[in-house]
Amino acid sequence: MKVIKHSFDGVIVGAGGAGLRAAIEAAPHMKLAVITKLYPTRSHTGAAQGGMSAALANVEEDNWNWHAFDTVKGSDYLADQPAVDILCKEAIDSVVELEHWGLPFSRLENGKIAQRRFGGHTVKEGEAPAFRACYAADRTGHMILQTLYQKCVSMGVTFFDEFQVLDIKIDDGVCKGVIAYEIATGNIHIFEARAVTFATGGFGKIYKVSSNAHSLTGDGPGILYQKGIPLEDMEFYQFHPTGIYRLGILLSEAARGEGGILRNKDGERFMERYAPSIKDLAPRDMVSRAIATEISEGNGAGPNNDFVYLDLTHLGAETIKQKLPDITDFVRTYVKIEPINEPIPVQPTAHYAMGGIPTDVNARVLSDATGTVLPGVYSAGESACVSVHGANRLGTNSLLDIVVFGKRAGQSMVDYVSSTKPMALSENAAEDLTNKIENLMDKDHNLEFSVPRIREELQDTMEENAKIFRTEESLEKQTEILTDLRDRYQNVTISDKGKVFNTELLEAIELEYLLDMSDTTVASALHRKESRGAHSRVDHVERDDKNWLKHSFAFKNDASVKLEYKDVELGNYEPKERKY
Amino acid sequence: MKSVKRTDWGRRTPPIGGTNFELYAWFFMRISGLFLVLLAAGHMFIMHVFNDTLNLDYEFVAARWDTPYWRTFDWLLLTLSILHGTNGLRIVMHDNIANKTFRQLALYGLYFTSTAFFILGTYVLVAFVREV
Amino acid sequence: MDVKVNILRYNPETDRKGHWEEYILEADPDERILDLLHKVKWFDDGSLAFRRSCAHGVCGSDAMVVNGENMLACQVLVKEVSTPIKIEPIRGLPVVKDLVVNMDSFFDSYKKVMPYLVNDTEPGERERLQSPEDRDRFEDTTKCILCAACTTSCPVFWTADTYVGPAAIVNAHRFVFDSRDNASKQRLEILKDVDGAFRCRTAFNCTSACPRGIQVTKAIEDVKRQTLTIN
Amino acid sequence: MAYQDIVSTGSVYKGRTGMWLYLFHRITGVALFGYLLLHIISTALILAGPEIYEGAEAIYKNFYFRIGEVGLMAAVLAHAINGLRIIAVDLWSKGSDYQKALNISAMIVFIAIFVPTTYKMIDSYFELCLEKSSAGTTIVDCMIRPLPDWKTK
Ligand SMILES: Cc1cc2nc3c(=O)[nH]c(=O)nc-3n(C[C@H](O)[C@H](O)[C@H](O)COP(=O)(O)OP(=O)(O)OC[C@H]3O[C@@H](n4cnc5c(N)ncnc54)[C@H](O)[C@@H]3O)c2cc1C
Ligand code: HEM
Ligand code: SF4
Ligand code: F3S
Ligand code: FES
Repeated sequence: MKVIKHSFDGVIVGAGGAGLRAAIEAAPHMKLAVITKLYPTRSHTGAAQGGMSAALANVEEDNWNWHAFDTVKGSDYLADQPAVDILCKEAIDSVVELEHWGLPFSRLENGKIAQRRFGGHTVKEGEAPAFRACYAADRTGHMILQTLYQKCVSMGVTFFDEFQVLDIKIDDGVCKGVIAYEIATGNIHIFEARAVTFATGGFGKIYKVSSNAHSLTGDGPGILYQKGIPLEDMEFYQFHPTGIYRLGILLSEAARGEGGILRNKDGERFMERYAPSIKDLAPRDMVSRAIATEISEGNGAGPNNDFVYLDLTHLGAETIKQKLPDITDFVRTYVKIEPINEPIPVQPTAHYAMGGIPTDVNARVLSDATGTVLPGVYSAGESACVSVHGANRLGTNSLLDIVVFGKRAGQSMVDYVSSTKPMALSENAAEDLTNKIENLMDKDHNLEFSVPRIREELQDTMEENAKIFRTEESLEKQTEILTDLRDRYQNVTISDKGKVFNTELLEAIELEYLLDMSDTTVASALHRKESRGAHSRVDHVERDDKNWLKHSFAFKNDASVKLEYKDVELGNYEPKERKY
Repeated sequence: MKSVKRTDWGRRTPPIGGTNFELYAWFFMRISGLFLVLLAAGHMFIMHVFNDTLNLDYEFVAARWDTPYWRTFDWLLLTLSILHGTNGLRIVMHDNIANKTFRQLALYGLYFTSTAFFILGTYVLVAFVREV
Repeated sequence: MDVKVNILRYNPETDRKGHWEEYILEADPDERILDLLHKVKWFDDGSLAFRRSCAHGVCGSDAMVVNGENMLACQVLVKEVSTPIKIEPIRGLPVVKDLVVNMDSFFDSYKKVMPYLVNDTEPGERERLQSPEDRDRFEDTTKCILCAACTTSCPVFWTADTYVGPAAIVNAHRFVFDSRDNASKQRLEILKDVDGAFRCRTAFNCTSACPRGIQVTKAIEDVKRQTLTIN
Repeated sequence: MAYQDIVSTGSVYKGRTGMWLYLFHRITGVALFGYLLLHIISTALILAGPEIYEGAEAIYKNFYFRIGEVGLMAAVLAHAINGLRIIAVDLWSKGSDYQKALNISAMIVFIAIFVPTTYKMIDSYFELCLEKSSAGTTIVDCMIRPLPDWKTK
């Protein structure tokens, strides 16, 4: 295997919104490389639809404190409030900055950035839905990704496109660089770097029905987890209420923000029963649970009673065309339904990881539950857990998260690089990885242990046992299944023995990350004996602030998972019952 | 450490173009096309449709060229169609000959041929005198 | 139902030439072409190479020639195409393996047209203003996902790969008609080169190929006319 | 050629009308340029006097060349009409919106002129031929042999 060495000050892994934003901050001040397994513009940030919130007050009175209140309440009080304050305060400048870089936001008549309503966002701490989400039709994420990439092009940032990072080098608790696999050639590249930021996105592919891309396999968290870094709040995985039935393709909350209504098989607007004041615009965890409850009570539509309807028919063709063009196209393309005339079959879809690599507000990775900083390693975006989303993220806050904390990751890299000296990485740094790969290549192929088989079983069982509603029993069952899958993974084999574009090899390696993500999710969920935000235990339906107002930290402990806990940082808002 | 000012946004690369040749060539193709509708299609219909070419003989041509108007008409047709056709072929060669040397050779060949034929055609139109 | 799929395979490590391979797959009419490729890769031949990510037509990874036309494999359902389904890599770019082509020159062309906002005036504390009408002027071309379906469907590009191609022009259009931008003149200067916008011969393949429904030829024509007016 | 030979498939890209019109425009354009050169040479012979000029012209006076002439007419006509369509798309800001309508109109206009003109050209050939030939000459004779004695009016 050919090994090639590069020397940089800083490396950013991932070129989604978070990675690119960090790059813009860091590139002028150091020798920087952005390594990404996809071409940057293929990152899943481009799939985000609805908007990004900031209290710009372009439509009506607004204030970042209200935004912070909503975020904390939406998080079911699990978010760290100082971090939330930063998120909501810096939101305003972040949006304006993106606009200055060219982001084509939709506009109001007076020329200002247009804003729309979104789930869980209210004015005056819960009085009425707020117009807070800045948007560009229903392609906000696409525009953010394009704008940030364009900015990087204009700055001449160095990219390594279609290079997949598979290992990090940490010696004596200090980061020295990463090892990447060049997909087109099969060559191994050693990147010497003092500062490394992981912005590798989510891991929705642990579930069967998901809005996430095939590439979202939790690489960043997986790599660090295998090095002994804990993963925070993994039990909180968000299910978006409106995925296209069976496919999971997302229909943005913007559809409801613009006035769309959820109906059960009888045409009843059932959200009136679950959230009387803001109805269909309740936070996602509530709406997803409401749908799951409707379905389990036999109110679902269709022959199997397993979906509900998203009704846009009353919005009018013009609104749909102007404000929701893409999602209506998805419906036309994949379901062959005309949303102007017919309601759309939807079901909750695995969407967003609130948990991930633990970081402080400066995106510095923490190596334990007491807040010890791991020098030189940073994380931002969906791969990180700051935590600003707590137990449930509000719609539009993730696009905000990626720019606010992406920028902070970049700044932290700059600070760190300017205060340290280059460190050398030995020539044999890639040995672990080359051994791993050679091992996979040498084994004879056996269908029994093929990647797709194991992965399919993983996704099916996670869907069944660890989705919206969880019980001790289902989680224990899943733990056993995972142990079995892990055993089978030890023997995993591949049929492609080539060097060029061997994506089967990479899928095999990614499968291990998926197993890691599932292990930590299930273990954390099993231990948390309460229901909070996206984590609903049928056997512990109440929120328990006395015992569980804490973040979980899942560590790798040989084959099992070890859990530690850290108190939530409170601030202006005392935990209260969450009603909408 | 270098710091970026807000006004540094937007890196500029020098244009790769420089001349307006392609622009004018493109525009010329359209304008000459418009004229050629009158000239070439006109010529074509007069000679081949309204008058049958079977009747075409020395006398016919000579009579036509007795008037300076038809000589001018034909010369304009000659000039425009050679220019239009040559530029058209230049584009075709740019598109279809990948090898740079071959392409250059072909282009020189084309320009030479076109010039020669233009001179020949012009000479005929100017020098012709009726023999009878 | 059973579907017959023919895929043009080429592995640089073992093959001297590309060859067609036939697969008979059990498929649902509502499945995507991408799902068929996954079936082949996951349950038949793991070495089949193709790019994909989002699986719903927003990332631009999987442009390929299906039954003779460019499309995104994740955006077309089995029932919408005739069988046997013929799948080839997009044309005009060097093939790396199977359905994967080398996109470097495609992105280089994109980078050549200054695809970023240039405005040196002090923007102030808040957003620059832009009327909805001004915003609409370039709405269509902001949708581009750089999938290369347009450029690789262009007959001019097939024979002359130095042509910047429709995708780059679309991305220049995005800024040339943005009222906030100050560098449209420079972009047009770039595009009036031999390999620029005037190379387009209005074949309209790009417009039919664009999975985002962008009126690509219209954008190119806008750029050509704009170049005419500034000179 | 950019498209790699190793994977050339022999299969044809299923372009829509626009692509075929582009190809057609190119072929007719190149053909017309070729014809133009020939035409300049044959016309230049006029300087050599009536004998030689008419001797050369005589080569063209048969049915096969008449078919060729129809082809030439078709090429000029098609190139001209399609050229006008291209000009409309390029220089009229709404042109590309009406692409399909323009394609169809161009084809209709082409057929509307092509059919009667072809008829006239063929018909007039036989008329002249029969007029100049001895009695008993059939259309088939006109088709297979050159026009007799075309100089005698
Ligand atoms: C369909 C959908 C709609 C959404 N809508 C909204 C919305 O309206 N508002 C909102 O706020 N949020 C929304 N979200 C959430 C939000 O879009 C994401 O959380 C966010 O974009 C994540 O950005 P990121 O930069 O962290 O990761 P991504 O954009 O996913 O980027 C990950 C990057 O990491 C790279 N990478 C991964 N692994 C490796 C590796 N091993 N080596 C090298 N590179 C690697 C990838 O190539 C990619 O460039 C939506 C999410 C989805 C799925
Ligand atoms: C009768 C009226 C004519 C019109 C309206 C016309 C119009 C045009 C136009 C608009 C183009 C540009 C095509 C493009 O850019 O896609 C063109 C190309 C061309 N024309 Fe003409 N033309 C006419 C006559 C002729 C004649 C008489 C000749 C032969 C000498 C000719 C030869 C060509 C050639 C070789 C091209 C290049 C083809 C290509 O680039 O694919 N044209 N014509
Ligand atoms: S213009 Fe359309 S076809 Fe071309 S790259 Fe952009 S999205 Fe793809
Ligand atoms: S296919 Fe090519 S020729 Fe022009 S209209 Fe599109 S770029
Ligand atoms: S996989 Fe993203 S566009 Fe098809």
